[in-house]
Amino acid sequence: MRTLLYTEAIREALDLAMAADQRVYVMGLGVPDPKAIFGTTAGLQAKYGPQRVFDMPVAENGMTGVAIGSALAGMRPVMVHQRVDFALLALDQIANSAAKWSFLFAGKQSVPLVIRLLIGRGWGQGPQHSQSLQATFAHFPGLKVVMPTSPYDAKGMLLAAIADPNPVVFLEHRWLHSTFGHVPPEHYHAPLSQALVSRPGSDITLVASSLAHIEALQAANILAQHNISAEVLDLRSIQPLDRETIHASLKKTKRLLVVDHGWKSFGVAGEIIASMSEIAFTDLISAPQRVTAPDHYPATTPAHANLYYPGVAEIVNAALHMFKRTPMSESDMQLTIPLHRDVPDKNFRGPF
Amino acid sequence: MRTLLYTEAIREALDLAMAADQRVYVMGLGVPDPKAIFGTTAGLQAKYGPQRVFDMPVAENGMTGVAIGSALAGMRPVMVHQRVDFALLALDQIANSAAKWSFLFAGKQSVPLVIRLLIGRGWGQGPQHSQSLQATFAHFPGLKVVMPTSPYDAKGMLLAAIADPNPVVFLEHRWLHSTFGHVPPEHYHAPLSQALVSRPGSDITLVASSLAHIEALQAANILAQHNISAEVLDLRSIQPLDRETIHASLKKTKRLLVVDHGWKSFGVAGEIIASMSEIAFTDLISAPQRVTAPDHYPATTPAHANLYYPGVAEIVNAALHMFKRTPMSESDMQLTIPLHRDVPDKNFRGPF
Amino acid sequence: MTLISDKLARFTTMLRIRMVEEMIAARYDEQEMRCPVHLSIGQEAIAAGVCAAFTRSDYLFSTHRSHAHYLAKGGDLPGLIAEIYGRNTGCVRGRGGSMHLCDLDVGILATMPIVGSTLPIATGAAFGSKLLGDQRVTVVFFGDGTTEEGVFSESLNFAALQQLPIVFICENNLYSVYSPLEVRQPARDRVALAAAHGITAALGDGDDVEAIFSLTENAVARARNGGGPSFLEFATYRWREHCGPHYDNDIGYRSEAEFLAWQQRDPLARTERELLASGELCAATLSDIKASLQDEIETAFTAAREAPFPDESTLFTDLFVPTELCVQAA
Amino acid sequence: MTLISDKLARFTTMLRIRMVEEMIAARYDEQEMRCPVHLSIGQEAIAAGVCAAFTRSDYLFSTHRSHAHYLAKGGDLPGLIAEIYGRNTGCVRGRGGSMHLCDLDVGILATMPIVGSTLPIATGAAFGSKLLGDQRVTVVFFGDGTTEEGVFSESLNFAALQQLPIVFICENNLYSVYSPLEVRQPARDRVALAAAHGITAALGDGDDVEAIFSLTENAVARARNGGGPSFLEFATYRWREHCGPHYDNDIGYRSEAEFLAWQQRDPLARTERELLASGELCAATLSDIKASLQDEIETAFTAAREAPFPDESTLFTDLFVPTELCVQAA
Ligand SMILES: Cc1ncc(C[n+]2csc(CCOP(=O)(O)OP(=O)(O)O)c2C)c(N)n1
Ligand SMILES: Cc1ncc(C[n+]2csc(CCOP(=O)(O)OP(=O)(O)O)c2C)c(N)n1
Ligand SMILES: [Mg+2]
Ligand SMILES: [Mg+2]
Repeated sequence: MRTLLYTEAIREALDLAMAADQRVYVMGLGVPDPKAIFGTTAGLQAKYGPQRVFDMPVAENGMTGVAIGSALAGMRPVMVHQRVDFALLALDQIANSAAKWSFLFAGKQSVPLVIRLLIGRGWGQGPQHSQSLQATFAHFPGLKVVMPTSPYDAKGMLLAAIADPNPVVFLEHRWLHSTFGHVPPEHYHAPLSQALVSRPGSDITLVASSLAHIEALQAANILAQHNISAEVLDLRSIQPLDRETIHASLKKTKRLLVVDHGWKSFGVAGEIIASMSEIAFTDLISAPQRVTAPDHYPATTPAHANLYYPGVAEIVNAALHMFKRTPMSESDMQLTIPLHRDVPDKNFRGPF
Repeated sequence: MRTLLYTEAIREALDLAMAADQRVYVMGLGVPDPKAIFGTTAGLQAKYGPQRVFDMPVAENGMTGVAIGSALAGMRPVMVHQRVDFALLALDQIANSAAKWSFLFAGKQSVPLVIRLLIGRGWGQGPQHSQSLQATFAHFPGLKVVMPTSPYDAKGMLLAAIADPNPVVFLEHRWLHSTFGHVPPEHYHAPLSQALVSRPGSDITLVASSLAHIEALQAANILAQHNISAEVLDLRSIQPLDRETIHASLKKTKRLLVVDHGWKSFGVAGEIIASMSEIAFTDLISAPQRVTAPDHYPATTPAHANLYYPGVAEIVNAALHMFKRTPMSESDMQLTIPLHRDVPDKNFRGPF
Repeated sequence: MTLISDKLARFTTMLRIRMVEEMIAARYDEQEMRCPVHLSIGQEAIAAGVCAAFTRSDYLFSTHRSHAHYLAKGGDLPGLIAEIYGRNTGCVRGRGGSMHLCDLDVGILATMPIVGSTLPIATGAAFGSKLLGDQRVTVVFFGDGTTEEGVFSESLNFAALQQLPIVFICENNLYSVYSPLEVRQPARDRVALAAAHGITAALGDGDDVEAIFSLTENAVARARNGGGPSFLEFATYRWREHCGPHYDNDIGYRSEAEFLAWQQRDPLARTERELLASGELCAATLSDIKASLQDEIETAFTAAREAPFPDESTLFTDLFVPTELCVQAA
Repeated sequence: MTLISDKLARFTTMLRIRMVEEMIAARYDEQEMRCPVHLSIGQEAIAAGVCAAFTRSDYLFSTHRSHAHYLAKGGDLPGLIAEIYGRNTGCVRGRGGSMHLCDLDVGILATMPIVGSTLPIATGAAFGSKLLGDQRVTVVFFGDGTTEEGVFSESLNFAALQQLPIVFICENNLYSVYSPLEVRQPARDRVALAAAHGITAALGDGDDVEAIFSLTENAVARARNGGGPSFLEFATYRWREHCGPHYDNDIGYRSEAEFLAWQQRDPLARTERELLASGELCAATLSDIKASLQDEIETAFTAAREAPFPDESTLFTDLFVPTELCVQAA
């Protein structure tokens, strides 16, 4: 079984997309530089030339407009920002232009644009370099918003996003970049709209995406030791939200716990709980719960990382609480749960 | 009892705030022009001079930064945009700078800034001039987000917002501008953090804000004819969200229906349902529901207005459904419910 | 001979725009065109002169004030009027109204009311043309106020950096809504500003359709030959209110005297005088032209008013284009 | 006499910045400063020359690369080092790390890493000063890349429109991260760009601290006397990697030769040579200065390393300032 790093999977997707379709180009600050967006664009400029793989001015809103215009003219731009935070500068073009284009122009035109946005965390990233803004994008109709967890999905969903005629916001968590997993060499698509049951179970449904999904899987392992069988769903797509798959799981487990690294209020976890409360109220036998970042910002000091970010322990305890069990003791936690700090564990080579 | 139009209430608040505090200034496109932001800034430049009441370049992000900087230097800016949609251009300064300032600088500095944003609707406003973006702002920690419904609250909350040392996003629905109600002449504050029980009831709780709150009150009247006693909550503040008041109401009514004119998914209604499902699950006897704009855009054609916007009929029917009653017939609706079109009813002089 | 008829063609374009917009103004108070309209009456020479320098397949972008550009570039008249009436036969099926026009057959990709938003998009379309080598030149129209938005600079910078085939047309009508230039910009020269970005830039008389045409023709030729972008600013004046059909000199943001001075310079009357004086046009031909335009316009309005509104079932479509399908201009 | 000691003071400021940043570089790999650091080694003359022209109560804003500006304006050294170490004694109590500094006692309102974000905020602080008549002048530092952001133009436009007391300082170190100027901007002249906005603008040698000082002094005097804003660009070079403590000429985005040529022009060595040559400084005094700086710096590092981390209970505070309280600079 061929395994690749997450970054290599992204790179391979870009490479295959560019080879297959002349219209695809990749642009962003640092795209052709020696660091190559953490390796995800390495070698592409050498292979496809500076007309198709290039740097840009520091002008997020304008360059998003440029990408949109070039898409209208026949290109397939892939834009990348080293931090999702910078995309707030471009929200006018993303939300007022790209998201509304197809509807406004009656489907006569559309904007096939992929925007890769990297989520930062730890090592003093601070409030302006570590936001998880999936809910902000997902709220605007007309955008597809995806957050692949596995290298397999990263490649397949990026290829699907590039092939899609609509604007797709593609969120990559930096801490996933160093994880690895099975990635077939060929050109394939993973769906942009379907959650994945990544671990079947019968007692409680854990819904999560991206880095939080990996934590949910770890939590499921620990819950198993407590004789709780957790079904874990990898959301993969935030917008559209795969309410069917979540509902199907709840019919079996009757308990819902959502994990998301965005802020609690007005976030993704809330939407999932709301949807399920609306349509699956009678299936639920206890109050649905969420484990999220607090409605606050993380300081840069490493002293804050452990306190700010929710992690495996919080997921496990939230689940135990739903079963009216006592929370894990501090010492139990020390034994079973890798302490997440302000950088990913050095030994953590994921995905599990 | 002295009554004022909503616009007059806003104007009076600005006037009183400027008279009371030399640091307060008002800026925005059109602020001193003959239309005076629908009358809300009328006469202020003549009274306070062009140094304190002025127009600005068409540069939303930069001018928001200017407002922030002047606040740091000791001023109390009130900024206004004729449409909330334009504020997306300024989201970097609003969300990355203003919202994070106090936390980042350890409370040594804060940004006392009020941003008035007007929500448009109807008469061909279309997708780029009629967005209800309360959830977008409310998701960012560090912003207060309010949506007063009554002229009384419009005045009191605007005065409180100007006195507040933190950034406040103040959302005004254009259709409320022509409503009127009791407004005392003096300087008073209405709280920026509390929902109001605007109509007591015992069978179901309707939570809404701004224009949707007026529709909820109308719906409650009709529900009363069906022997359903609806308690109506005027949310007033979106962030902070007054979960206590909502929960207290649910303890009594055991049913929750939320009305919001924002898009359904990842919106305000979802957050309220999620919070209550978490903390009031055992109080609820039926699935909480929401009535919102669809996850779609309104076309400019008037043919779309009636179909796109949820209104009194949808609220009534959603409530009836929660009681397993049959929905109102088309003809019943014609009789009891003012057909909302793409402009507010000419006779509609509100607030009820 | 060609020259004569070209000049007449440009005059006719101006006249047609004027007559269409006057008809919109005349009927607007009937409240059947239920969307904001921003008229270009007084500014027609720029649309007519500029668009005459472009071909059908070149791209056009504009703003909230775009009927003139749409018509001058060859946009379908019935599609425009039906769109303003919110009908299913409108150029975007009632989705966009007056402020969101498109006619792909003649290269009109989009008009949009968020000030500045079409500047980088137009720049991107020109970038696409460069990458594709499709020989198209893009034109983007905008007002003086638009040059205050950050994306104006961002667009000029990228256009200059990439030497893109684009012509930026600034219609300086002295106001942004009711706000005069001097409360929004220092006494700066936007032409110098564009030039400082490394862009060929010039200022022109917005009432002289022939001068506008020849300045633009040069810019288009340069762009088409790989010579990069141009910025052209034209001095002009909007006769009617910012938004809506009426005159508004009485409300206090500008003086009747200022208005009258500009109205004296009426670009349409000026060209008509010149054509009549030179004999390129005679009174009889003129009235024939007017009659046939009147006919065309009335037909378009009648058709629009008789056309159906979009069906309920179509109004919640097109949020996404189906994944198999992707409509792109190229 | 005053002149001599001023020149020496500016030299000492440069030297102090260099020594502080070299200490940060030396200790960074210990992994106890757990936040990104952007060093100004090689660029010190600009911070020292510019800040010498301002008073303590004037306002300063900067970017991700701001240690030099913070120190030159008189910011508290122990507060800086403790902040980088994430300690409770840091200038913002560990909230911001290297990229979010402030020291209200000396007018340092904020440094922020979102490129361009402090430009309009600084413009706004100057606007506040104008409204309040507090006689302050604001300085804002930024890099060449920052001039590509739309808010750059928006800020210049408003500063010129309002004739604000602000000095814009552009440190052109030829790169934005690893991207050279020529892939981001046409061969345009940012000084002409600022001038086209109606702003007094000049280009200076970023290695000559005295020339920097006098250019800035003029700009500050003009601003203080109501003469409006200035834009000054200084040519300079960052010696170390964009972010982090190391040299990186080997990774391929710039050449060792380019680096060496700039290092030859070392602004610190140059001033040292001049001072020694003119006799304003002798070797003994120099080594005394170095020793006392070394002492001060070591003390700051030791204190930072011994200081406590912020207490859990304080880390979730300050999202809002209590309504009764509002801390404003004035
Ligand atoms: C981003 C944004 N800000 C503000 C507005 C409101 N607005 C609509 S048209 C207009 C005037 C723009 O002036 P100008 O560019 O000179 O065009 P003109 O109307 O004079 O043709 C403004 C400010 C808007 N539509 N978008
Ligand atoms: C809005 C935004 N875009 C991109 C970045 C990433 N970034 C951090 S520093 C930097 C370089 C800016 O270059 P310049 O202004 O020349 O400053 P220098 O680092 O050379 O001092 C960039 C692009 C950012 N922080 N913010
Ligand atoms: Mg104008
Ligand atoms: Mg630089």
